Amino acid sequence: MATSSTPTGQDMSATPRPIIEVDSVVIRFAGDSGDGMQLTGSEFTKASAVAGNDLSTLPDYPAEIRAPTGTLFGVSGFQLQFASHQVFTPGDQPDVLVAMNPAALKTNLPDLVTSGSLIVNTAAFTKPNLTKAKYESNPLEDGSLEGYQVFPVDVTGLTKECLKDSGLNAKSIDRCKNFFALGMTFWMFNRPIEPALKSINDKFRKKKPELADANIQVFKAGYHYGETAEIFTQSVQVKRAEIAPGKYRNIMGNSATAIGLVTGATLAELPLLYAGYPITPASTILHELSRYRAYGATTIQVEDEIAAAGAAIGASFGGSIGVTASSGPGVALKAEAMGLAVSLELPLVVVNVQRGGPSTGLPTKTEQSDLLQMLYGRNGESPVAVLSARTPGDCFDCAIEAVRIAVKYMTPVVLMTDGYLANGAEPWRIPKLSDIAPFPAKFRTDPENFFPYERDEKTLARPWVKPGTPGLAHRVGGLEKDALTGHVSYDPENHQKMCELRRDKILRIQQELGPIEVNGEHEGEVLVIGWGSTYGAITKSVNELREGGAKVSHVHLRWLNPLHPHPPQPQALRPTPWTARPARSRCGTVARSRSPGWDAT
Amino acid sequence: MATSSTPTGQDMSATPRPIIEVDSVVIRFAGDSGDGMQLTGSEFTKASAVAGNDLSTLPDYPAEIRAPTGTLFGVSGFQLQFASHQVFTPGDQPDVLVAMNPAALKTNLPDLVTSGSLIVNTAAFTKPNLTKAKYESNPLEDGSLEGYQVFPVDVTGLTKECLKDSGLNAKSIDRCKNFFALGMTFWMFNRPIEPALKSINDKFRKKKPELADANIQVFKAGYHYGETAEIFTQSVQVKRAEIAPGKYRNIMGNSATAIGLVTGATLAELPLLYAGYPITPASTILHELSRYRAYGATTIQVEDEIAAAGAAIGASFGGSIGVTASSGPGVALKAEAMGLAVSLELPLVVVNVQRGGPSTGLPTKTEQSDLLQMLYGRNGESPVAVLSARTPGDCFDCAIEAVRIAVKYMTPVVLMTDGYLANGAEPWRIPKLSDIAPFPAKFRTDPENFFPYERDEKTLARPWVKPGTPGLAHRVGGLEKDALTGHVSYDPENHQKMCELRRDKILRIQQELGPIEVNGEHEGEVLVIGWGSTYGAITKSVNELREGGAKVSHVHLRWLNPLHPHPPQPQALRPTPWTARPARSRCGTVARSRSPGWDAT
Amino acid sequence: MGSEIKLKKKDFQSDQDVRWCPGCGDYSILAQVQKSFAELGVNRDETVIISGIGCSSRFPYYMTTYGMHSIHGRAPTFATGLKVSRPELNVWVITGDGDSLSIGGNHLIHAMRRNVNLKILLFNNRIYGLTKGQYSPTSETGKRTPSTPLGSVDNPFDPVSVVLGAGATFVARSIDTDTKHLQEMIKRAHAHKGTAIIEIYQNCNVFNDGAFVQITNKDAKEEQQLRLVHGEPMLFAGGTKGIRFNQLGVPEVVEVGEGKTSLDAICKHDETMDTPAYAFTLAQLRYPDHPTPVGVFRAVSRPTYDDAVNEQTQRAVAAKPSADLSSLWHQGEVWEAE
Amino acid sequence: MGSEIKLKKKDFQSDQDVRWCPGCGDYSILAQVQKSFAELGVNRDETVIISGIGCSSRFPYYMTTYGMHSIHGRAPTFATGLKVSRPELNVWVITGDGDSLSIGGNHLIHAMRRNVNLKILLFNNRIYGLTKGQYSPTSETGKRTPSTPLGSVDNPFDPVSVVLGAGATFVARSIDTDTKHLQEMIKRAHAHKGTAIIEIYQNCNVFNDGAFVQITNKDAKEEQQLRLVHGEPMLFAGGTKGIRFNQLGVPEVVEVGEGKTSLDAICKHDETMDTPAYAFTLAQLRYPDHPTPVGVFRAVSRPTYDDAVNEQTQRAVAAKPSADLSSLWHQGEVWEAE
Ligand SMILES: Cc1ncc(C[n+]2csc(CCOP(=O)(O)OP(=O)(O)O)c2C)c(N)n1
Ligand SMILES: Cc1ncc(C[n+]2csc(CCOP(=O)(O)OP(=O)(O)O)c2C)c(N)n1
Ligand code: SF4
Ligand code: SF4
Ligand SMILES: [Mg+2]
Ligand SMILES: [Mg+2]
Repeated sequence: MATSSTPTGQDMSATPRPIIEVDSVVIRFAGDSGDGMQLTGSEFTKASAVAGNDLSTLPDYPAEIRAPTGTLFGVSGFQLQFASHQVFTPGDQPDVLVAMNPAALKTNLPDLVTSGSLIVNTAAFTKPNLTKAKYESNPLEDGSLEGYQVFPVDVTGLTKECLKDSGLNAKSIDRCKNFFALGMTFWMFNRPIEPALKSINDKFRKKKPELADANIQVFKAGYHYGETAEIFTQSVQVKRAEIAPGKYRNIMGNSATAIGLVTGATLAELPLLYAGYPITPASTILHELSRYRAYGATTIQVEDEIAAAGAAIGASFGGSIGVTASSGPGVALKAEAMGLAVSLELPLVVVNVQRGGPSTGLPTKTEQSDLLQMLYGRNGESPVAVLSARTPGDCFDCAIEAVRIAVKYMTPVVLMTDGYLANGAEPWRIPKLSDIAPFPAKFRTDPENFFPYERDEKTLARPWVKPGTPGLAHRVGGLEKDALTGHVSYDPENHQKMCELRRDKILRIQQELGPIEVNGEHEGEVLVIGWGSTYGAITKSVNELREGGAKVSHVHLRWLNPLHPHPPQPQALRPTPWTARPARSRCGTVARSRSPGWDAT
Repeated sequence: MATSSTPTGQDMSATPRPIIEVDSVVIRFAGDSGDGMQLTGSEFTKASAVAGNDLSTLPDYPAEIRAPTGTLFGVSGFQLQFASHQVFTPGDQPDVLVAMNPAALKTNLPDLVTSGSLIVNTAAFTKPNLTKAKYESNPLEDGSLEGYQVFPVDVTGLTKECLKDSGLNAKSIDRCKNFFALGMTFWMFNRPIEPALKSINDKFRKKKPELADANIQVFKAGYHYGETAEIFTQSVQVKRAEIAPGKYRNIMGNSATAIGLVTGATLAELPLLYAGYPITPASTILHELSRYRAYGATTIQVEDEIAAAGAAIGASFGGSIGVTASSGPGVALKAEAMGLAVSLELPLVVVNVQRGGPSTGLPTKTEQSDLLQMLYGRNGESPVAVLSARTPGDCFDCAIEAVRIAVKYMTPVVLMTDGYLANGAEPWRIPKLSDIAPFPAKFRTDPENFFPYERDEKTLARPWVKPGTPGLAHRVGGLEKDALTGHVSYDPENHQKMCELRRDKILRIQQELGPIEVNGEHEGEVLVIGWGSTYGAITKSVNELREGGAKVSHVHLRWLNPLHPHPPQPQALRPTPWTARPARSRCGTVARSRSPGWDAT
Repeated sequence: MGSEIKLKKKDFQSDQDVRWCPGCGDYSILAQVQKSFAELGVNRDETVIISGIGCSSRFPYYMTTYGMHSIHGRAPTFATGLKVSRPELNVWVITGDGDSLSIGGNHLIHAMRRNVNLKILLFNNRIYGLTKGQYSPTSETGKRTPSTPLGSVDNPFDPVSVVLGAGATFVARSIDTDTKHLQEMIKRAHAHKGTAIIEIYQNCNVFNDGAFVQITNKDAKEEQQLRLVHGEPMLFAGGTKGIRFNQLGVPEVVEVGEGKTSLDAICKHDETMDTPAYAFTLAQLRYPDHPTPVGVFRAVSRPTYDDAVNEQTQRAVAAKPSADLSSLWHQGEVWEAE
Repeated sequence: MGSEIKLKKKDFQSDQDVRWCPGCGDYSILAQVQKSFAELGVNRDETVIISGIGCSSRFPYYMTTYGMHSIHGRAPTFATGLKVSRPELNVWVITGDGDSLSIGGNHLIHAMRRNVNLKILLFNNRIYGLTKGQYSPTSETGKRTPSTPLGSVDNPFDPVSVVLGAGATFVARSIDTDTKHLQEMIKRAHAHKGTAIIEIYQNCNVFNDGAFVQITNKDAKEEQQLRLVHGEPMLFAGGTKGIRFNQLGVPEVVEVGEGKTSLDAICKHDETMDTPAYAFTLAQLRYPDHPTPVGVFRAVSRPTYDDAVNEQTQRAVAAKPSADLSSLWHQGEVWEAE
């Protein structure tokens, strides 16, 4: 547990027990892919959220769909930090590890804090499982776990015992054991059990009522086991975090992106066409959006990423907001079509849910190494707007912003997220309708003096015309075009002008950005500039350093093209003798954008 | 004519005539697409080269295959600068313009130098042609050509007259008229006629002997017309340039690339597989290479650019040197496959013959705006080596270098050229076999202690194994792999290591580069850093400025990734108070590479 | 938009100079489209023409409809996105043999499979025109071009077979210079609900002159063209020859008339046959062994992709009349913090 | 490399853990390939297996041959470059229904057209396995998956029809669990000179369990599978039913036996038919209306792309024995400067 604890004697349940109060806890559930660890983790998350903690989560799936049971590469994990204060990351090292089998113990133990708590399912420590996990002797017996607080529990056996009259077959019974573990942890951390009961019920009642009953029974058994078996000598309490009042739900990054896109389209009064091709970790945006037909979102799954980009652009030409998402290798395929969208000057939103590269790379691991690809990965001078989300919930705001800017400036906008945001979750304060101003898209309908590439003075956007509008039929294409009429033009002066216009249009987006936010002093010794999902880690480190008295400040970029305009107080950036630019990429990829004022960074 | 001229009274032909001697001349042939201006220009080029001038050429095709006759957008031009000194560009403004019709006059006259010479084919100045060229009155008559030295010649009529007994039909006769114009210019500039006669003969004799005769007859008629008609009051003489002794031929950039690739493969003792998909201005590399089967080059035209990159990589896996070329939009499609080649660590050469962008852009116009695409346009950290050619002939050297580095470092290498280099020509000194050292590729054959990702200490290259080698069967792929065994690895430390290795391998190429060449002082007031085909223009300007006393120096980058290692005399780059970075792109795209030591540029 | 009435051919001609080579077959195709659109009373403002890249793909610039000159091979993707989101528009795709069958082959077959309500005109000149004459996927084996000086070694695609293999619901073939027939095919495609494709034999007089001369020239025409007319016997050569299926289902050329095969034995063309195998069989009839079929190979009805998507949407909307932002946001477990 | 003799199945098993879901159909296919290769005496060091991306595309890692796990949909392109440059190698492609028919459709049809001497095993599980269960281009219409909660609206491809439309020279179909038959098909493909493709019905027990159960399960098998055997009458249901072509060339199911259709009227399978229309017609036989054909649909001989390219090279080399760098450089007008 991250902060000092003070024992109190509160009476929380039927049985009186000593309760330790702590500020934050990091817990990790680990087991076989088939052990239901993701479900266990998310139930615990919900309960913690409802209990009023701030929290942050990180699932860690194996790359295989269903790896053979018991293997090291088949271990699935779910980590969660919950706290009575603001939480920025899922935590570095777990305080508590739940290990459902030897492989889970083997791969996860190195991360556990010294003298951390370890709940192990003893029944799984059989000879064959130990061999698969490449243990030479049983770690539960050979003393190698000394130094940890070990809670050995026969989770499998107790679950069997509990369900022996359920009428379920052995396999089904075995699959309930994660709820036993969940119940134990609920007791251990004083989580309210009602939301979990409701949630299990909701999940199973319809399809498999017998499983709903069994899981609830096992969950309660686990909870009571914690209470009665006295293996946990104390219960731990993490108080409510002080968070802004309002309604909350848990949200994963890709869900936030999906509902943000729909929200953006609704605020723009536009139908949304999402065209996608599955790829990890972007696919769940497609999955989630495909459930929102009634909300104005149409999704189509097409033959490849090129077709997805093409269909999205075709829809934008037709007056919808065209959206497509993918991850690195898939986004690479969209480059040519994105260049066309730049030339056509049509709105388009492209989400890149980054993963480890290069090439197929590490599909299930996160990385922030596609920024330069998005800024520069097209032929010719082909500027697009690029912004990045910093937390799972922030994906919602960024998706709205992406739609708004795409439509207002008639430009492709790239939204950068990553696998960490996509699958991570945090409590998200549900906005009120009144919080968000609509930004209805304007379509040109007046045939008088119509020029397809005439520009709005403020935004430099060209007019958007819906095919079907009488008298405005016009042709656009990827060849260079006259700066007013849009007719094909090979004139070098006109080309120069168009290149500058396309650049300037993106720069104009700077007028949308408020003053730059600095965490810390505007003058100091070290300025940390970050972007994307490193937000949590940087904020945590900077706050810790600042608490220790260091003069460290932090600027986290949302917009990567254009960069923020000249910061109002130039000393905020310029005179810092040392500038760190962390990013979740291996060799320190850094934004190198062409916005003026940032050359010195 | 660019430099001061001194009249002399030399006797060069049968008829004595005043001869003006000048240092350099820029001449442009302009006419309808069907008028054969490219052929005319290249015949003049050959003759000038044989006469010992240094020269540089620039063709300018319309985007249309065969635009309707007489239209402004159907004008085709060919410009040539020839000189008695070293020539760096085809010249800015022509001294002499040959205009075969009103449209050619209209579009080209603005470029002609004040009081330049203008040869016009009067027969083409008909009412319909004037209308098509959007002339309201006949410029030959309305005084608008005052200030130029106008030579009105009824080229069409004289050609007809000359061929009236040839038995050719009217259409064929009309198509000979460019040779009349060519003949006139030969007389005007004292070009030796024998090479042209031979060349016309070679071109036409086999397929259409009657045309060979007719063209030769017309060509001579034009030459004699210049001599006898006394409309040119003088003949102009450009002396031989002082050039290094040796054998020379004219070479266009794409030809130089093609034969450079074959040369590289031969020196590496490797078969070459070129897989291509046509695109302007890269297609002629495919065309030229497809004639070199006997030289060890196999070409295949495949279904798209992705397939081309894939086939080239497949061939490299098999132990050939795989090569592919395209232009911006096509190269964009190769990004994903190039990323795979980075991950597989196989040799590969990708040529990007740049053209105007973004999107389809200006397919027939040149631009240098794809550099950042090549450096960064792939997902993940995916470094490739990038080098650039500076003149048409330099494409030869760069192509060899690309093959050499690709094989030595087991890496994709990108060679950047552009439309200007691709179609431009210059006299090229043919190397001697003894000039160039072979660099035979080494294949691993020893099965003892074989690890597919073990590295050469000096180059960090992994071993290259030809499938078919006994005992060395192994599997490679795009997933991250163990730094030694090559087996799939999701381990974060290993990934970090691999990312660094891939980066460092490219940086190691710095050891191949000699000291940086500086045109001018190592310390000065202004340092111009350029790359690619701006070489000629920068050299010319810098030389002119230096002659005027300015302290300007010039560094021209061949390698763009890695950049040149820390220049041996850091003052060469660092203390220059002002650094200009010209590039043939509209908004000043500049290399932003990650090599250390160049951060300050 | 019923206000625009009685448009003429010239109402479909834009103010842009047509930039094809003089003599190019594309001119006639353009003219027939303009003429047919006028006769069909097509509304210019509700029509969108989307092309890829190639000589033929310049087409949209020359029309007064909405248009997009997109990127090489991808026109069906833009058209699909547009049509799904705006099913009321009249969407046409213009493509070349390289555009649709080389780089764009995948999008073409997927458009067929989906049966999006698009009309596709495939200008087949058996050559890459715009890039100056390289062989294309429909070029005959052995073709010598700048990229194949030794002759190409790959077998050509037959576009009709490719799209039938992919599930096309409407497939026709016509000829650039056969103005009446081409107009008829354009009108038939327009009338079809679903993806309709017409392969148009097009001459490229610059890089592949006489591409189809053996089939289209005046003298050969009668012998070499098999005019497919629904319900009519498959006759050619002035009715003196016909097509009959043998017992293995293989079509044969037979002489028709007294003392020869009787007219009854000649197969009557049925473009509505459920199995694509029938049209596929006809597509194997080729020069020089057989007369080349021209006309509608297949015209069957299947739900269109755009309709199906939009019906789903309507059902979804009807099922959730309360869908609004607030309900979108409040999914799952919601709790209140004070 | 004739030195390696009498390899066993296990000699083709690499030391890497096989990472498919327990119960996946891929295991059996891997085993049949290993077994067949052993029986064929395939030389491991002269064999290269190239895959795209998908569950199935993990295949090369599990073999002791050379291998490449490439990128999604592009395996045929790598294989083509390799085979053209190294025609003596034995090159196999492993691909899934998404890999080959969604993103990779174009490369697949071009491989067919070219007839490169590659062997392609298409693992058809009618689902995207690796990305967790979205529908694929072979999924049945109406399929509900995470990306199509309302049911998919597009028509599936029939892989056999697609490749026949593209000009395939060898096309077969087999079943993951039918070990003997699958081995036979693998051996037939190996023996074919040219592109050989086998569509393998593969079960994905996690995301599409029972993908082909109506055709493959024990009880249905006899009624639902039509075993194609060259030269044999097309009989099924224990010989009680058969396929006959009617006068329009349309195949029909008939009862065979006394008082019913006589055996002579049943079509004898001919995989060598010149026209692809025959195999295409068979490919239209589908569940539930017809028994599904399993076996070799088509096996015809046509020059291979790799052979043709290399013959051209040999001719070119023979015609220019003097080709060397110096002659390469000294083309065109050459002059001397002193
Ligand atoms: C990505 C990309 N690759 C290649 C090209 C070059 N290109 C333009 S058109 C074309 C082929 C044209 O052939 P076809 O489709 O038959 O049209 P045609 O010109 O014959 O009408 C090619 C290869 C391009 N513009 N973009
Ligand atoms: C360019 C690219 N797009 C998307 C993906 C994600 N992806 C990997 S495999 C796959 C589909 C797999 O389906 P299939 O080919 O049927 O193989 P299976 O897993 O069913 O064996 C997809 C969409 C990718 N890896 N690369
Ligand atoms: S090149 Fe051929 S297809 Fe292109 S415009 Fe000219 S004639 Fe037509
Ligand atoms: S997801 Fe399906 S196809 Fe993939 S390994 Fe598992 S069972 Fe096999
Ligand atoms: Mg064509
Ligand atoms: Mg599949």
